[in-house]
Amino acid sequence: MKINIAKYYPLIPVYAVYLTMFLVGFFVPGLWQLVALLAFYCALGQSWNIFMGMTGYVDFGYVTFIALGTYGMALGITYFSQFPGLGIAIIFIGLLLALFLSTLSAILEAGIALRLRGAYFAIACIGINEGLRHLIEGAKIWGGSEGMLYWKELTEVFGTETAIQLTTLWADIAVFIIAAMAAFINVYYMRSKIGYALTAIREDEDAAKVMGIDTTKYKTIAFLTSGWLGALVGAMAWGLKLTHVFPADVFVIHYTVECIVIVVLGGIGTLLGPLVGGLIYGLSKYWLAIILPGFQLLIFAPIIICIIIAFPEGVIGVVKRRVKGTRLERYII
Amino acid sequence: MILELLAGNLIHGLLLGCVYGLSTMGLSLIFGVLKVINVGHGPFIMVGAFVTLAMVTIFGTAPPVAIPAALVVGMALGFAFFYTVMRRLIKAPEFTTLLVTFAIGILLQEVVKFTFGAEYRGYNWEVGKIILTITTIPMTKVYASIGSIIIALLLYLWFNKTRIGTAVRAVVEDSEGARVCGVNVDRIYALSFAIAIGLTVMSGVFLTMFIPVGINPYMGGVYTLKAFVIAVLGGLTSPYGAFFAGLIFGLIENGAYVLFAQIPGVAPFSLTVSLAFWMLFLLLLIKPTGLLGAK
Amino acid sequence: MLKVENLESGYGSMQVLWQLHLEVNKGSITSLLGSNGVGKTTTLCTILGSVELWGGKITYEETDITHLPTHKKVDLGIVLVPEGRHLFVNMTTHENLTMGAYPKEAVKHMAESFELVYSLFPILKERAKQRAGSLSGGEQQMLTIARALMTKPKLIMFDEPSQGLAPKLVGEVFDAIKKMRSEIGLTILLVEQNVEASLNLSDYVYIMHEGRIKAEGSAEEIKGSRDIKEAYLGI
Amino acid sequence: MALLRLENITKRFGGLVAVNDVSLEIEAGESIGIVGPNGSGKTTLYNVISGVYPPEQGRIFFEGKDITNLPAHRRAPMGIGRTFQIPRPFSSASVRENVAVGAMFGTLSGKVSVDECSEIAEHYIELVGLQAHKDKDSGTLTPVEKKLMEIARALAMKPKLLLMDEAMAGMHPRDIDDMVKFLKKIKEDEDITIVSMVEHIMRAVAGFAERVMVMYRGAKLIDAPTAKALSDPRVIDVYLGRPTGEGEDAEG
Repeated sequence: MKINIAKYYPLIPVYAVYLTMFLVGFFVPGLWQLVALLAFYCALGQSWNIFMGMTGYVDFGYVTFIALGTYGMALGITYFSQFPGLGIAIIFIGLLLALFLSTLSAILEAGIALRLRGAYFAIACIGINEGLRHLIEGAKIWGGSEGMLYWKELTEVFGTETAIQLTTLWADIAVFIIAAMAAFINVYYMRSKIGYALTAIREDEDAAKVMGIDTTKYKTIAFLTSGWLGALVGAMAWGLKLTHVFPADVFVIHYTVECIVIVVLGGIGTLLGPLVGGLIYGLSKYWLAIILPGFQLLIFAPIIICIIIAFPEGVIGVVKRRVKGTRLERYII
Repeated sequence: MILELLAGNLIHGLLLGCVYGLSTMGLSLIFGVLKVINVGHGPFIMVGAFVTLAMVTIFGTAPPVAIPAALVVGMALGFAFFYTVMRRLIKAPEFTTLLVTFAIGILLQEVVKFTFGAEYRGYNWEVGKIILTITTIPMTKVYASIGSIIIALLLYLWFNKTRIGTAVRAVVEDSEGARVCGVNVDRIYALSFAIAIGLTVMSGVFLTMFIPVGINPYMGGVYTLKAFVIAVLGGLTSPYGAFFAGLIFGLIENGAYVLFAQIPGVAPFSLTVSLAFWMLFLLLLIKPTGLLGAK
Repeated sequence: MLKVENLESGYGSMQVLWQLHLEVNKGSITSLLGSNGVGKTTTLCTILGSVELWGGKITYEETDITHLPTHKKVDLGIVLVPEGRHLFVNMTTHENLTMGAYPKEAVKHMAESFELVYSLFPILKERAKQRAGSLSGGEQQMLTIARALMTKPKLIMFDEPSQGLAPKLVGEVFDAIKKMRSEIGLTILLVEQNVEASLNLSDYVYIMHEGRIKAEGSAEEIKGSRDIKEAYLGI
Repeated sequence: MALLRLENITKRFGGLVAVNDVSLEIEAGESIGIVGPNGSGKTTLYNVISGVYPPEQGRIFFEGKDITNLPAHRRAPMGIGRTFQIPRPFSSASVRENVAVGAMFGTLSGKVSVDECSEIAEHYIELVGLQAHKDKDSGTLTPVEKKLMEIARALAMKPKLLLMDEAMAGMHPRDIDDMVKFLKKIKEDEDITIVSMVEHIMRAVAGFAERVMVMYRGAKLIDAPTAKALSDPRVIDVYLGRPTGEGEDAEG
C-alpha cells in the first residue's frame, strides 16, 4: 500500500513546537517544571480533542480517565513492588492497569453515554465521574478517601536515586511522548475512514447511519482512544510523578474544564489547536500564580467567558481561515 | 429499631426533598427555555446561603426575611448575567454554554471568597421543634419545606394563569412560534433566566434554614450534582417534574443513608452520594427522557 | 400598505437577498413566486424581523418599521403564518389560539377573535381541548392560520401554506385565504410554490430568482407573459 | 425474486399508527412512485426500509434476505441508498468529502481506499453538475444544490435500490423534467432500481414512475400502473380532489 506522506505534513509544526519546548526545558536551568506543566496541558488537550473535536460530543467527565490512569499506576507500584525482580516492568504494569481501568470505565460510559446526545451525555459523564469517586470513598476501595501513598514502595524497588529520576524527569518525558502520540493518532484518524465517519456523525448522526456508517463503532474508537491517552497522561503526570493519589484530588471536574478551555482557546477539531491552547493556558496560569497568587481563578473566570464569547473559533480556527488557499494550508489543520 | 430510624429519616427526607425540588426548578427552567445546562447552578445556591448569613449576622434579622432579599439578589444576578453573557450564547454550541456557566460559577465562588472568606460558617435560629416518638423535627425544617412548597405553587400559578407565564411555556415549546405571536422572545429569555436564578438563590435560603451550618464559598458544587440527578429524574425541561423528583431524591437519600450506616467498614455518607449517581446512571440507561418527563 | 426598498439580508456571511423591493397595496393579495431556495422565506422573515436585516428600508402604513423588533411589528398588525407551522404541540388548540392573542390590542378583542376563527374553521372548535400535536396535518395548518388571525392582524403573510397538504386540502386553504380578504378585509402577502393557484388568487405578483426580484406585474400580465413564465417559473 | 419485499409492515408511534399493514414488492429495474399527503406514512415507510427504526409487525426482505432486524448501517452496504426530504448534508465537510463518504461506506465499503473514494466522488459530482462547488462546505449550498449533492452522495454508494424522498420538491417544472430525464438515464447506466416519493408533483410522478403506490393515513390505498392509479376514483376522492390534468400537474 502506498503511503501518502503529504498527509502527515501538519505534524511538522506540531513536532517542531514539542521539540523546542523539550530542548528549552532540558537546557535552560529552572524551566523544566514549567515546560513539564505545559506538556501536561498540551497532552490533555490533544487527547481530549480526539473525541470532542472529531465527534462533537462534550465529555464533561473526561477527568475520570485521567483519575483511573493515576489509580492504575498507583496500584501497579503498590502491589507489584513486592516483586523487586520486576524492576522497570512495574511501571509498564502500571500503564497496563491504567489502560485496563480506563477501558472498564469507557465500556461503562460508552454503553450508556454514547446513546445519548447533548445535555444528557454531559450530565451522564459527570454522573459517572462523581459516582466512581464517592464509591471509592464510600466503600473504602483502594484506601478510600485516605488514598494511596507509594513513594516508599518506589524507592524500595528502584533505590532513592533512580526513584527521584523517574518521578522528576522520566515521568515528564513520558508526557511529551504521549502528547506526540496523541497528535499522530489525531492526524491518522483525520485522514482515514475514521475521520470521514466521525465528521459525518458529528454533523448528522442519523443520516450517517443510513449512509452505512456504524456510528457506535466509530464513536467507540474515538472515545476509547481519547480515554486511553488520558489515562496514560494520568498514570505518568500524576501517578508516577506525585507518588500519591486521593480521590478528592483526581476526580475533579475542574480538570475537564481545563481541557475544554485549552481546546477551545486553540481551536476545536484542529491538530495544532490543543498545542497552542495548552501553551497559552499553561503560561498564563503560571504567570498569574506568580504575580497575583490566590487571585488566578477570580481573574481567569471572566477572561474565559470573554474569550469564549468573542473568539469561539480559537486561535488556529482563525489562522486556518487566513491561510486557506495559501501554501501554508497543508501544514495547518 | 432500624425501621423506626428509617421512618424518622424518611420524614426528614421528605422535608428536605421539598427544598431539593425547589432548588432544581431553576435548572429545569433554564434548560427548558434556553436549552442550556447551567453547570454553575450550585454556586447560585451558595449565594443564597450567604445572603441569609449576611441578613442574620449583619442585619440581625430572622432567616425568612432573607427570602425576598434572595429573590431580589438572584433576579438581579440573573438579569446581569443574561444581558452580559447568556444572551450571546442562545444558539451557541453546547461546549461554550457548559464552559461559560461553569466559569460564572467559579466567578461567584471567588467573589464570595474574597468578600466573606473561605471558612465554614453557620448561624443559629431557634423556633422550637416537633417531638415525635421516632424523631425530633426542628420547626426550621418545617418552615423551610412549607416555604418551598408555597413558592413552587406560586410559580405554578404564574405559569398557568398569567399571560407572561403562558408565554414562557410557549417559548419552551417553540420559540419561533412564540415570536410570530408577538411575544418578545428575548425578554422572555431574560425574564425566565432571572426568575430561574431567583428561585435558585431563594432555595439557598431554605437550605440554610434546613442545615444552618457549613456555609462556605464552595458548598455549591455538591448541589449542582444533586440538581442534575433530580432534573434528569424529573424530565429535565419540566420545573414541576423537578419538584416531585426532588421529593423522591430526598426520600432515597435519607433512607439509603440509614441502610448504609448499618454496613460495617464503609463511609455511609459517601456511599449515599455515590448511590445518587448510580441512580442517574440506571435512569439514563432505562429511560433517558426522565421518569416524570412529558414523553 | 407595506413598502420594502433595497432590502438586503442573509445568514452569517452568506448573503441571500439583494436590492429587493416590494409593495403590497391595502386590501390586495400579493404573491411572491419562485422556486425553492431563491430567498422567499428569508424575505418574509426579514420583513418580520426574525432574520437580521443588512440594509434597506421597510415602511408600513407610512411609518418606518425597518429596525423594529418582531414583536412590535406584530403589535402593529403584521403577522406571519410560518412554514413548518411552529405550533405549541403540547398545548391545547384553545391555548394555542390564546397565545395568538398575545399582543395587548389582541387581548382586548379575544372573544370576538375566537368567534371569528371558530366560524372560519369550525373543526377547531371541536378540537379545542385537544393537544395541538394530536391534530391531523390539515387541522394543524388551519390552527396555524387561526392562531395568526388571533393577533388581530391587518397584513398577513403566508409562507407556503399549501406545503405538505394533499391536493384536495390545498383548495380549502386557498379558499380560506380568499375569504380572509373578502370577509375580514385583510391584506395578504403570499409565498407559494403552487404557481398556478397563486396566479389565480393574486392581484399582483413578484417573481424572485437568486435573491432578487426579476419580474413583477399584475397576475393577468404574468399569466400573459410567455417569457416570464418560461424563464422563472418554468411553465 | 423481488429486490425488495415488504410483508405487512406496521409501525406505531405511541398511539399513532404511522404505517398500517403495508405490503409491497419491488422488482429489480423498476421505477416506482410513492404518493400521498404529509403524514400519510411515506417517510416512516422509508425509515423502516432503510433501518432507522424497526417495524412493530411485518418483515422486510432485500434480495431474498430477511433484513427486518438489521441495523441501518448494515443495510447501506447491501445496496440500499436514500436521500432525505429536507437535505441532510454533513455541513462542515466539503461537497467532495460528503460524496466520498457515500463511496466509502456504501456497497464498495472495504474495497476502496480513501483516495479512490475521492475519485469516485469527483465522478458523481460531475454527473449531477456540481463540479464548480466541489470544494465548498456543503452547508453553504442552496437547497437545490444540496438536493443534487445528496443524489450524488447516494449514487456514490453504488446502491441497487435508491430511495428518493421529495427530490424534486421546490424545483422549476422545467428542472423537474430535466431531473426526470436524469433519473431515467441513471437508472439505465448504473442499473439502479429507483423508488421516488412525492407529495404533489404529479408531473414528476407521471413522467418518471411506471408504477405508483398511493398511501393514505398510513395504509396502502392502491398499487397500480401510474395512469391507472392516478385516475382511480378513490385516489381522486381522498387525495387529489380532482382528476389530474386540471392544473395540478403544473405545480412547481
